[in-house]
Amino acid sequence: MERLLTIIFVYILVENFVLHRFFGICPFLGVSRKMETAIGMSMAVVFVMTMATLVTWLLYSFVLVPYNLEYLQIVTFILVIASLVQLVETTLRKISPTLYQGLGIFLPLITTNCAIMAVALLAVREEFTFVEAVVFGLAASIGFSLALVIMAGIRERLELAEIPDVLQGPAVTLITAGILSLAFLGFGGMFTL
Amino acid sequence: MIINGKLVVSSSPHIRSVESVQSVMTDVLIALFPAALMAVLLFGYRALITMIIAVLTAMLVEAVWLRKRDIFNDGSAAVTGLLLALILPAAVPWWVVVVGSASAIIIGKQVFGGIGYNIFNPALVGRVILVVSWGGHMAGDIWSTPHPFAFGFDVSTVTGATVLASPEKAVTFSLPEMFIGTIAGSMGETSALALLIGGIWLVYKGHIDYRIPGGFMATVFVLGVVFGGGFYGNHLMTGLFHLVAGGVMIAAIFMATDFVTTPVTPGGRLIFGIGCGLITMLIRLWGTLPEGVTFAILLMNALTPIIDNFTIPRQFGGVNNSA
Amino acid sequence: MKAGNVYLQDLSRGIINENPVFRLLLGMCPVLGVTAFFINGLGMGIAATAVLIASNVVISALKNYIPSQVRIPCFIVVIATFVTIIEMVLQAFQPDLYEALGVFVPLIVVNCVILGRAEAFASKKPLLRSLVDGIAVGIGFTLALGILALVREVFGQGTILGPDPDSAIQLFGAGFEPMGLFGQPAGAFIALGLLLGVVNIIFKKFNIK
Amino acid sequence: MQIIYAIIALGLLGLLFGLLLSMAARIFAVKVDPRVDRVKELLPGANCGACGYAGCVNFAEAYVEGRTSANGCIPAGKETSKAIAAILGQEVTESEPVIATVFCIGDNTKAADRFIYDGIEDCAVAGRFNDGFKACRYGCLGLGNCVRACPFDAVKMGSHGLPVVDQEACTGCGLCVNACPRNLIKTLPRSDQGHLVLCSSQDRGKSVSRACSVGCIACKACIKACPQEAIEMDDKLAVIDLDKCDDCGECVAACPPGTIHPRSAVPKKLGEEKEFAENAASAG
Amino acid sequence: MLMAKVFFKGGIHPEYQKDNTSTLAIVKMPLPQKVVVPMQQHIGAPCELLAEVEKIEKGVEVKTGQKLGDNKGFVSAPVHSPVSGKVVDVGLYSHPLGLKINAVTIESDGRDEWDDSIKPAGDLQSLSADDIRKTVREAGIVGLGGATFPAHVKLSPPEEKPIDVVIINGAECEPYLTADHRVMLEKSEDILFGLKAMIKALGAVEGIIGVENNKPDALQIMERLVAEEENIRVCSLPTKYPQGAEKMLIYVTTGRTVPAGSLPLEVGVVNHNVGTAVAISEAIREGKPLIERVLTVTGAGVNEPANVQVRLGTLATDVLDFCGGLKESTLKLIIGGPMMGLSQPEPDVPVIKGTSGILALTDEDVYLAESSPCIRCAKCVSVCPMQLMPTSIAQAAEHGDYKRAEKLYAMDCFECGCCSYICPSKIPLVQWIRIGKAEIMKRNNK
Repeated sequence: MERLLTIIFVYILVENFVLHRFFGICPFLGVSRKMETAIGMSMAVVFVMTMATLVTWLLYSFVLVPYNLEYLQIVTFILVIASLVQLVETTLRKISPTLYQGLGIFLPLITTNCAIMAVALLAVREEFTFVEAVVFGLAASIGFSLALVIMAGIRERLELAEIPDVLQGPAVTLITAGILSLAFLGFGGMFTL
Repeated sequence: MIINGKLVVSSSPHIRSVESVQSVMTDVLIALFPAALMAVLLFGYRALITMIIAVLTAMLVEAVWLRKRDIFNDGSAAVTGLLLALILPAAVPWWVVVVGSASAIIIGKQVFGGIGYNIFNPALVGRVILVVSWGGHMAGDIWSTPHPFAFGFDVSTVTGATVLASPEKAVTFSLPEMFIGTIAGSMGETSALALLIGGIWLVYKGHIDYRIPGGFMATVFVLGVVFGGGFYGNHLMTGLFHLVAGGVMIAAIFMATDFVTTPVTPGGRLIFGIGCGLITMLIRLWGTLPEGVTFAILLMNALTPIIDNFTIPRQFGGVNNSA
Repeated sequence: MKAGNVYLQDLSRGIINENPVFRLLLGMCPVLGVTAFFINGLGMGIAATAVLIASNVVISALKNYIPSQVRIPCFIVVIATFVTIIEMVLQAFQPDLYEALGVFVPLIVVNCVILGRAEAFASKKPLLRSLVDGIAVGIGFTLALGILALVREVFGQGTILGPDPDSAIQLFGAGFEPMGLFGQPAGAFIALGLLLGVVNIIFKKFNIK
Repeated sequence: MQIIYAIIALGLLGLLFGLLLSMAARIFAVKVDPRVDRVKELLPGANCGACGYAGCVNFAEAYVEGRTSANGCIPAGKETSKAIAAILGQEVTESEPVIATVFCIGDNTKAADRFIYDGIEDCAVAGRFNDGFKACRYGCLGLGNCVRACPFDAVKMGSHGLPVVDQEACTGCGLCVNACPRNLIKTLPRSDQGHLVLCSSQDRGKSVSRACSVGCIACKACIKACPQEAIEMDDKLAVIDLDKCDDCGECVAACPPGTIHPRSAVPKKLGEEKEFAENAASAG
Repeated sequence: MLMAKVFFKGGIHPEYQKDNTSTLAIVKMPLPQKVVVPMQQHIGAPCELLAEVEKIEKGVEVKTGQKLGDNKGFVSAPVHSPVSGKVVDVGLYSHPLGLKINAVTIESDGRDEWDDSIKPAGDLQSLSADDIRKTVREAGIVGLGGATFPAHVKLSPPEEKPIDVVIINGAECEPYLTADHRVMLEKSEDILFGLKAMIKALGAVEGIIGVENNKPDALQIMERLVAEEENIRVCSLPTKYPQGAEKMLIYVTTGRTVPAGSLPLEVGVVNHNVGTAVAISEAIREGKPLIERVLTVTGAGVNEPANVQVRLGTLATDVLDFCGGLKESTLKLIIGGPMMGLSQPEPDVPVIKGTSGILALTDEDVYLAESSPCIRCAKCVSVCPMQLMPTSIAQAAEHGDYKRAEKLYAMDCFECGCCSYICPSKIPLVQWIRIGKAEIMKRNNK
């Protein structure tokens, strides 16, 4: 139990996927413009990421390892993730068209959101147990969402700012992320696996 | 009726208070004067030089960036520079001060469009950049040990650990000593007395809201009493210890109250103060770093837009049906 | 001559006008993740370029045989295959680099630059142009990684060609105290942000759109 | 064996996902008109709003649903309009390229102010204070609503307090026309042909000349001078019919305040307004 | 004497600048040669010219107190001729609101002959509530504090909303102005009579006269006067702007909070300005319609500041001439107080019912600096008496996000000006909020 809690805190605060590990930067830059879409994206990512870890872990442990097919890891993982994303996309389009519109092209981009691929790969590399892997997926996605939502709040305020021309958009967002990353350093060493 | 010039037409009100951004910043500088004075008295001429370098660098960098001749301008750069100097150890090399001050102004402020638009407290951005860049000059055993009232003493030869680094050692300092400031630490943070005087001035002038420093200090005190471990005589004293040791005072009075980077709603300010206190104590008690105020405030700065949005006050006579 | 023009255009577009990192802001994760040292950045760039060229060529060659409904999964399988190969090659011949790049090597598979080129270019254009496009975008990507990595290593470590002490060259004598910020994740963000600003200034100056 | 396992594993996976996805696609099917996407791809993507819709996507939807016509997107230009029209199989009604022109030359050297306005820099807001600070209640206030409205940076505030339209950058979208609270900007066919009465004042001649040295005083001298009979009075303002005008220049010589100018003389980009103002001053 | 039980949040302490005129007794200005009577001097439906006046147009003779215009609408008040003389023009004329409004220009014959219809309404005992309301309406009385809401409307609450308290507003919290102060000193009996008439018309239980404690002499006089009255009390208010704002005044004197978006009658309160009370008293006791008022002419730009009683319709030019004229350093001419008054491009505007002062500011008092970006000091938030977030509303309005402005309760702003006053960045917050309000109103009406 303590180890699970540690995993949660470590991957939300210390080893934050966006701010410390650089996974999922594209959607982080793309959909953090508005709070509403950031929250929508966050929910999609939390769902997809947890599911992805679950499925890929099972697949790896019960299919790839027994048959010595570890070298198929990348191919299978990406296929699982791509299908999952497609599933979420078709569902969302029907259930909430407004949310679908807001997320726009970024839903297909979840496929290429390396955070999701990374969480699947890392769960295997870190040799997590099944439960740990799922918790890890959840924590990592929450960490991603936290960074995304904070950034969305900040960017809504930056909309009103008179940012120098050449720094507008991604440049200032990256610098903000940098300072945010510095701020998160405060949690360094607070929890260790 | 003969009127030579034309009349001015504008929207009401037609009178304005004499207060301006410049006058507010000047007031903050005045409020920082006791702390700066104590820094010089305690840490000697190095403290003065560090402050001058930091302030000048900040003002010059901002003037160059804005292409303005008037280097004092609205005074905000000078405030940032002085604040940064006060949270540096007195023995820090001059070039560290220059880099820190320039980063504070550029990365902490001008990148976002200058005064009014920055998300993070510029002085703290400057400091945290220095901490990760040259940790050796900024932390651990480099905290300067003061030689009270020995102006001309070279502080760089004598350094000691901040009391927060080893609480066991801290017991050798009495609370009055900590209150006056004759302990190791950053040059402007050790004297709670001087900082409080500045704080009272700012409250008197109406520039800071008691909710932020109040919430901050109260949270630190309460958490210090409850979780501090009571190493400092008793639990109550431990709470007080956490208040006067390290950077809580300067952070609560001068850093967390920076207008631009903190919430504008009354409720939001209270939440902000409490949040700062919470994260500070989290880092102090369970983290690996000895001090957490810098990170605490930066994190709360990041949350400020969200806090602001969730704490919009009801209007006078407003009915309680949340819109 | 006309045909040559098209290739030249493809080349300059991939490297400059539509530089994947500086202009399109695609594939940012490895850009930030592996650029603490110049060698790593360069290695990552080359690995990605190799996958990009190979996948561009194969997809362009197969474009008429892939049904459009399942084209994305097919592209992904192609890319994933090449990434697996690259990973094995690196592991075998450049174990240090492989170690340094870590999980970012398999993550090439989800790099939006590669899938983006496959979808937007290779699946529509002839083989030769796809090859040129792959080379151009690859160079553009590697260039961006290299510049950022150079900046970060010079300021953050004071060396060039590190971290291996045999190859590392100390740039500024022993007295130099490197700015640790640039070695940190935060430094990567800030350095790239400022670099983007500089690139924007340059583009504005030369009126490149 | 290895290879067979690999093929079986991948094949099974593919089958499984294929089934899942096709099921989902059927359950959650949403009909999207593919033509919307095709229109969207053709549009310039500036989201300028000149078409009256929130953004390019919304225009595309509206167009496909038949609520607007193909040349509704002004920045797109003729080529694109044709391509868009082709999607629905429609012919484009040729729309002439137009350009924005400011019908006021009462800059701050020629038109008087009644009082000093102190407040928000916005023409509509300032205009509500006692009919605006300019002595002429039809004249340009120069606070730049048109400048802010232009998505193409084609309207800039000149050195004498009047906006200047950059003819190269102007797409004729007409956003500045709507932004001007005093209706001083009109779109005209792109050409240098013809003369214009560069004033919009409907005040009586006396009060016009008191307020502005270059305002139309409704003296009708130009009407008498025009050999083409191209000029008519619109209430208290002379208006030249561009179709009839043959650029003879008689009206320019006849106009006492110097309100009439050939279109070729109108400043074409920022910087040219100074020379124009000097010439206009010497003419008046 | 009652003391304020509670304090309202926010508010400011500007320099009051009242010493110049607070000790000067009201002087009656001689009849002007010309008056301009706009047909709209109140909130509500504008008056239409009466048939007989219109018929004669230019050249018709009118008597003092003769009705010139009226409107059948309930929320409206008639206007009367302030002098006797000849109508010389009927048409658009400059109005303090900054618009041109239909007005009757009358040349005074200097005889000041009163119309035959002017006669006392009778004593209070014999008058019914309806009689009082009718008298008040016919006299064209509106709120003289500046809001100019027709007084008879406030005296006619709907049946289901009984009124138990009438508050007389003697706060006069606007800096510079001292007219109400002088009225309280010199016409205190009229105020008391007017208050009694209002209590009777409303069937109220209690009357409260609220006066800011920077006017101790007025407090003393009023207190002495009501000593014998059982149901009328004087309340001493802390000196703070905007103490005289309706909702603040009610809160401080009675502790009742008027719900947002509602009128005071929602909590059983009606309040009137001291000047209104005097006008009601004069209408009942003498039958005199509202044709003159007391106003303060002051500011560094005025040569001889004074409290003057002038006929309505007198041009500000003439009033200023009477007060020694304007100094050349005058930069701003304001009708009303400095916080909520309207600045004028020229002094050629008539005094109307709501004109509580004419203020001439010189370059020393006029602040003409450009605004700088908001530094989020939140001083505007802490001074807003309505507890709004002015900076956020202004920002939303500036960026055209009127939905957000409405969510931030922009419509509850009554434009007291505290936020703009205090702002160190000198942002025209009130102006932005006003734009936001206008836009929200436009959208909601659609």
